[in-house]
Amino acid sequence: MTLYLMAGLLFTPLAWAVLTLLVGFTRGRLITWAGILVQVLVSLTLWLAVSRDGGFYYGLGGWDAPLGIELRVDGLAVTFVLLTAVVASACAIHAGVYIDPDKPWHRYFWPLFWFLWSGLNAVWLGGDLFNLYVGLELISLAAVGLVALGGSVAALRASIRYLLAALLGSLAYLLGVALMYGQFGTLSIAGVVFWLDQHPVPAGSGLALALMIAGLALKTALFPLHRWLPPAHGIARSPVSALLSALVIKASFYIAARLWLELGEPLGSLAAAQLVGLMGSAAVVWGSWLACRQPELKQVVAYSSVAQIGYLFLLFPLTYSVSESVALQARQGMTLQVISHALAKAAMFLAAGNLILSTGSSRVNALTGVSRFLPFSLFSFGLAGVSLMGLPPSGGFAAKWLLLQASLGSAQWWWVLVLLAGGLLSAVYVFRIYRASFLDGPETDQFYHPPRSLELVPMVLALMALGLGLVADPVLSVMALPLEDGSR
Amino acid sequence: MTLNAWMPVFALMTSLIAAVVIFALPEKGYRLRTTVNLGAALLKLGLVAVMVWGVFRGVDYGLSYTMLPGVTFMLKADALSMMFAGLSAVLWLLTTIYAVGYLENSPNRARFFGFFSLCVASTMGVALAGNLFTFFLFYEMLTLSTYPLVVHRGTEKALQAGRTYIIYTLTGGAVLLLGIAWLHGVVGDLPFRPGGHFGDADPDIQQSLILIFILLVAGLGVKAALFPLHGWLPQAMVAPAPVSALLHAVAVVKAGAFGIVRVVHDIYGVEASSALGLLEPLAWLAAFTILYGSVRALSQGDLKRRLAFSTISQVSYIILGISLFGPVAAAGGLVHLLHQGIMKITLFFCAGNYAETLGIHRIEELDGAGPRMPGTSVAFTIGAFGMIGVPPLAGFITKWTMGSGALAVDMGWVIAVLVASSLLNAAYFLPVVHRLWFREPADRWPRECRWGKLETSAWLFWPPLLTAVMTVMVGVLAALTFSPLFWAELIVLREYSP
Amino acid sequence: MTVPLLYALAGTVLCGIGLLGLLWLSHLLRKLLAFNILGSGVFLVLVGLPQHQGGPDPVPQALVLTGIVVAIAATALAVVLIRRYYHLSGMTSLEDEPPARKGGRQ
Amino acid sequence: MMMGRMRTGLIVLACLVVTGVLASSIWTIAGNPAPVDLPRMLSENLERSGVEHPVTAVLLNFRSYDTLLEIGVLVIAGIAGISMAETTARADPNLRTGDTLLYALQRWFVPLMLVLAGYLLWAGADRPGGAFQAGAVLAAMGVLLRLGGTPMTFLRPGLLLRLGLITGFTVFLLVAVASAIAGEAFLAYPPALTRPLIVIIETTLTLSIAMVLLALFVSAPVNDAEDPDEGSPT
Repeated sequence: MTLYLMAGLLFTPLAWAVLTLLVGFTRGRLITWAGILVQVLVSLTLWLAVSRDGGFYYGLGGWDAPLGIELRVDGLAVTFVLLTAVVASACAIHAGVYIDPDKPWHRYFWPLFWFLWSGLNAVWLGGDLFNLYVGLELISLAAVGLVALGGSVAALRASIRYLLAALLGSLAYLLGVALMYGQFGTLSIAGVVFWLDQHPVPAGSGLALALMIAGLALKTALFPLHRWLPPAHGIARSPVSALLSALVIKASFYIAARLWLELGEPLGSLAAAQLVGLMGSAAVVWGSWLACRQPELKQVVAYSSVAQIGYLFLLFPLTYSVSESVALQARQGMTLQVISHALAKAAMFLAAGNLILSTGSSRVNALTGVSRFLPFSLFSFGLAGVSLMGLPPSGGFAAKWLLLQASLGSAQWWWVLVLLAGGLLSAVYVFRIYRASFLDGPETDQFYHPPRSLELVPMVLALMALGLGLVADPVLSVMALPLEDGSR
Repeated sequence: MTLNAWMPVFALMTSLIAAVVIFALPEKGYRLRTTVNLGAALLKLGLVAVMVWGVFRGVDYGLSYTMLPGVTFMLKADALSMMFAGLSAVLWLLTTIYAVGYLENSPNRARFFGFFSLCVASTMGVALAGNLFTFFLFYEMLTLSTYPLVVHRGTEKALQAGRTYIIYTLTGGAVLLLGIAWLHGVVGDLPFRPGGHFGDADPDIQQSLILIFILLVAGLGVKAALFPLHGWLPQAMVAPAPVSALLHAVAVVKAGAFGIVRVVHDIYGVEASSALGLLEPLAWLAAFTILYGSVRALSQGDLKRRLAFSTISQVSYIILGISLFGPVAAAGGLVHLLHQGIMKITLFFCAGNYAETLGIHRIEELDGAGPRMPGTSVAFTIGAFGMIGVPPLAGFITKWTMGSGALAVDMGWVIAVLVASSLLNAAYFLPVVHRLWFREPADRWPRECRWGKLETSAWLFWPPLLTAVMTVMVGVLAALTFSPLFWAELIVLREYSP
Repeated sequence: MTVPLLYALAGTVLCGIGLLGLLWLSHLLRKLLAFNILGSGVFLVLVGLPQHQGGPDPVPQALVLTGIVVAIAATALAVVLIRRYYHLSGMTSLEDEPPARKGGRQ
Repeated sequence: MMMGRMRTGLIVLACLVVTGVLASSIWTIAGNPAPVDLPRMLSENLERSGVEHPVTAVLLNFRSYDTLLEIGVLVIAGIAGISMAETTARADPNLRTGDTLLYALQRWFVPLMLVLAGYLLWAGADRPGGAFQAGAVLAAMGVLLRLGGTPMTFLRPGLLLRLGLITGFTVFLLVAVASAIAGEAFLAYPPALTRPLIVIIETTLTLSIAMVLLALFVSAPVNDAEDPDEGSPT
């Protein structure tokens, strides 16, 4: 059973990449639908299996770590696998209608999309430092390919910048991996943790962690390394932007978080943790501020991603040398923030794509009067905005609540201010969009009405982001599941 | 799970589902929308009536589940929540009727009625919330769902008002969230309980409790329009009249005041709040707001703005009532929650009628409108007299009860505030009434519309008359079982002798 | 000091040079070359650092082979993008905004 | 000017610091022996892997998932590259060369490189070498041919090119899936077939790698067709 599930998760995306590469766009769409079905079923089954029996390690090719590559299938990983299945399916369904099938280069959307998905699954489950590097590169290159797909000058500029940043980040990470391997002689994260549990921390190993996290922070676009993100996320087709903002940046963050949670206590330092938190806070403030000043709709959404990423990095100070319960709250808050941001941001980008489609312009000002004619996509945008602002009952609120509790519980009140101010700042840019759409515009109905299927997808995602807060407890209980194999 | 446990959910859902259905209906589906809306309002009224009867008999309506680790989502119906829920159910029905007439032939009605229902659902949630966390959930939902109503007209001015509104309320919400989260961090998840939780508070956490109380009241005070957090309210007057009525009489300001009542009565407890020295400053603040609102109302030339400042003043009666340490005064404050709602909605309905029928917005244009629109003007006069506190109307009951309550706890200065406020009320309402009835009308009205044989559209005509009748009834019949005063005394009884 | 360690230290120097190039240069192809130098440095560290009594460690060698393929793929993709960018805009760096449309050769 | 100097200075300083810290860290790490002796474990398990050369064993057996994904990365680069390429056949006048020296070199080098590629592939089993090296040499041969003016129409974006791009990857993947269906853990080769399977994978990978690299060279992205950016007037 497990065998088939793992094969389904890791290999169907790759197989579907092959299949869709061989056919044109329209047939690729049909094949993709079938693939989505498989992926969703497999992800859901694995999630159910883990929530029933607990997590496990899985050695690929019959070789266990340290010789082979080991996958770590725990509650957190399967939750993200499921999240990916949901968000990626939504983006694919949207893209199937949104993207013009007549342009010859659009046939390459599907294989790149499937490669991206396979890379994401590899990263969520990865337990091997080097394998994670390969997974990251797979994701980065596929993402760059997707951004560049149109081939316009602006897209090329954005994708070249994105590619260079991603490559630098990967190399920094790889350098860290090299140092880790030199130090511990193994690439398995679990192996390193196991060794550190029983031995004193050897000198000089902090740099490895620092390099890895710095590289990953660059790939996650943490302030002040965020400059590559808004052009890339803003210029890509909307479904691609949704994938990038919702999932791709989360992959690198996920590895950073995992490394920090496993190795931060022995190898990190208080100053480093606070520094990362500070950068996250700066991202919240600066990203929101810039989002308020963008004339283009999708740039607003892209800068909002920069801001929202900032919250995630509060995980670092909130889990370093604090009590067990505070660390748990911080972890749960981070997880909810990842999920709710993924859902909300995907919904927002897809809805923004619909809005652009119907107004024929990418500018915020062009939204004047839209609320009269396109309430549905605007509604989705608005509901997603509720989650970004961290207002109840959304998942964003639940995340904010948990992070607030963690900050208060560990007496780090300065993060409280960041969390509250961040919520208000995000309200400024979200309400800026609402305001533009409520403005009474010209009386003419010059708006194109997108097909219903395009409008439905962001709505479903936004509702999920909104409802996440209400079911946060059951979701979190799966994530907290320990690995059944305690021997490692 | 019994039916009783689900009753609060049903009461919530009636308007929530109505909202969803209305959003889904096409803009042109006029008849169906009205039917759905009125049907849902009637259904809700029925459910609430059943629950009022149940709560009186001591039935436990409640539902809770764990939403986040250590945090429960809790809906519960007690006497206080039924007071607020009853008020919103009754006034939702009337306001819906009124709004159907008011918005006839105007664009974006689907959007309007959808958010309107959503707003009522949030109010219901605020009323039925069983702990601060759940309260906050609906409190913020209320903020969001009223924004589209405030900016409904889409003019630059409306958007400006919407912006002010959202800046005030969201900032208030953030402060409130900080207070709630901090309280949760200090003592954990607390359900609302008559008598509160801090009767024997640990001296170590007293300092925190005081700070948290300040945060909570500051957060709630924004919606309750406590001085100096009231700035959004007069600006929000650009909204259509039914919205103003709803904002001022039922939903927003009352949610703030209701929250303060909850914090003082059911979280801290009157005794503990008083012991921590928190009530007296609150009373002073409320008293100041009462006078300040009245004084500012005097100088407003726009009818709706005058009513807005009057609201600022009147809502603080509720807070003043509960912050006087004594059962009689508390009953006076609580009963004003209802009384002020009924009276103020009457006045706003009338203001809307003048604006829609005769195009009148400013007070000096009202000259001689009484004979032209006798029904509306009678209703307005009753509402105004009620506000002033003329016996035996609703306002008189409030002021009398509060006054005797203040004397009972030896706080004579409150009487002075009440008298001064009444004089000021008279000073800004009587000239309006005088203009209505005793001035010669100008040659022509600013913009007159004819609506068939009544003085105005029937949809607009009956709601203010009904609420005016209610203003009289709750005053005259205050001694009966199930009158608002009776109900307020029931709440206070449960609070002071848990 | 062993020979592999010397490789690793040489690798750090290459890393420094590559990083300098990547940050300082603005011509895109030069940036790309700098990236490759940086990559070579990292690979040298990866191969040279692990110290074992029993001779060279084959695992990092295999890793480096994989890493090289990945780096080549990335480089190739970057070259394609840069070439097309130059073709459409006539520019070789990202620093200034592109002119309205199409300069380039031809 | 001043700002530029300062910026340069800062960058140089930062790079120096990074190098220094890195070097000192490496110096420290090299002092402690690694706690896990992976090479020993490797040589103990080498027999079961089916190849004699440890590097190839790691690449194609112990860490074959890495290799699979790595080929995936290469395919992605190929896809992204040809997505930029023109689709209509066009004679490329720039590449018609009359250089006699180039022709002469071609005559000598092409067969030589073919042999070299074959050798590298075969050598992978017991000494340094393998699919990637062979593929790279093969691609270099293609580049030489291309420079000499050989049109190589099969490299125009079309089904043939796409098939070629992914053949190696597909074979690898099929073996993995087949081993999963056969009931082993996937990417686990059945012991009897390990050697032939690895040879097949290696061979097809060589061809595909050469194809990807060559396609990236040939598909000069010089067409002018492009998508309008979202929301810009079409």
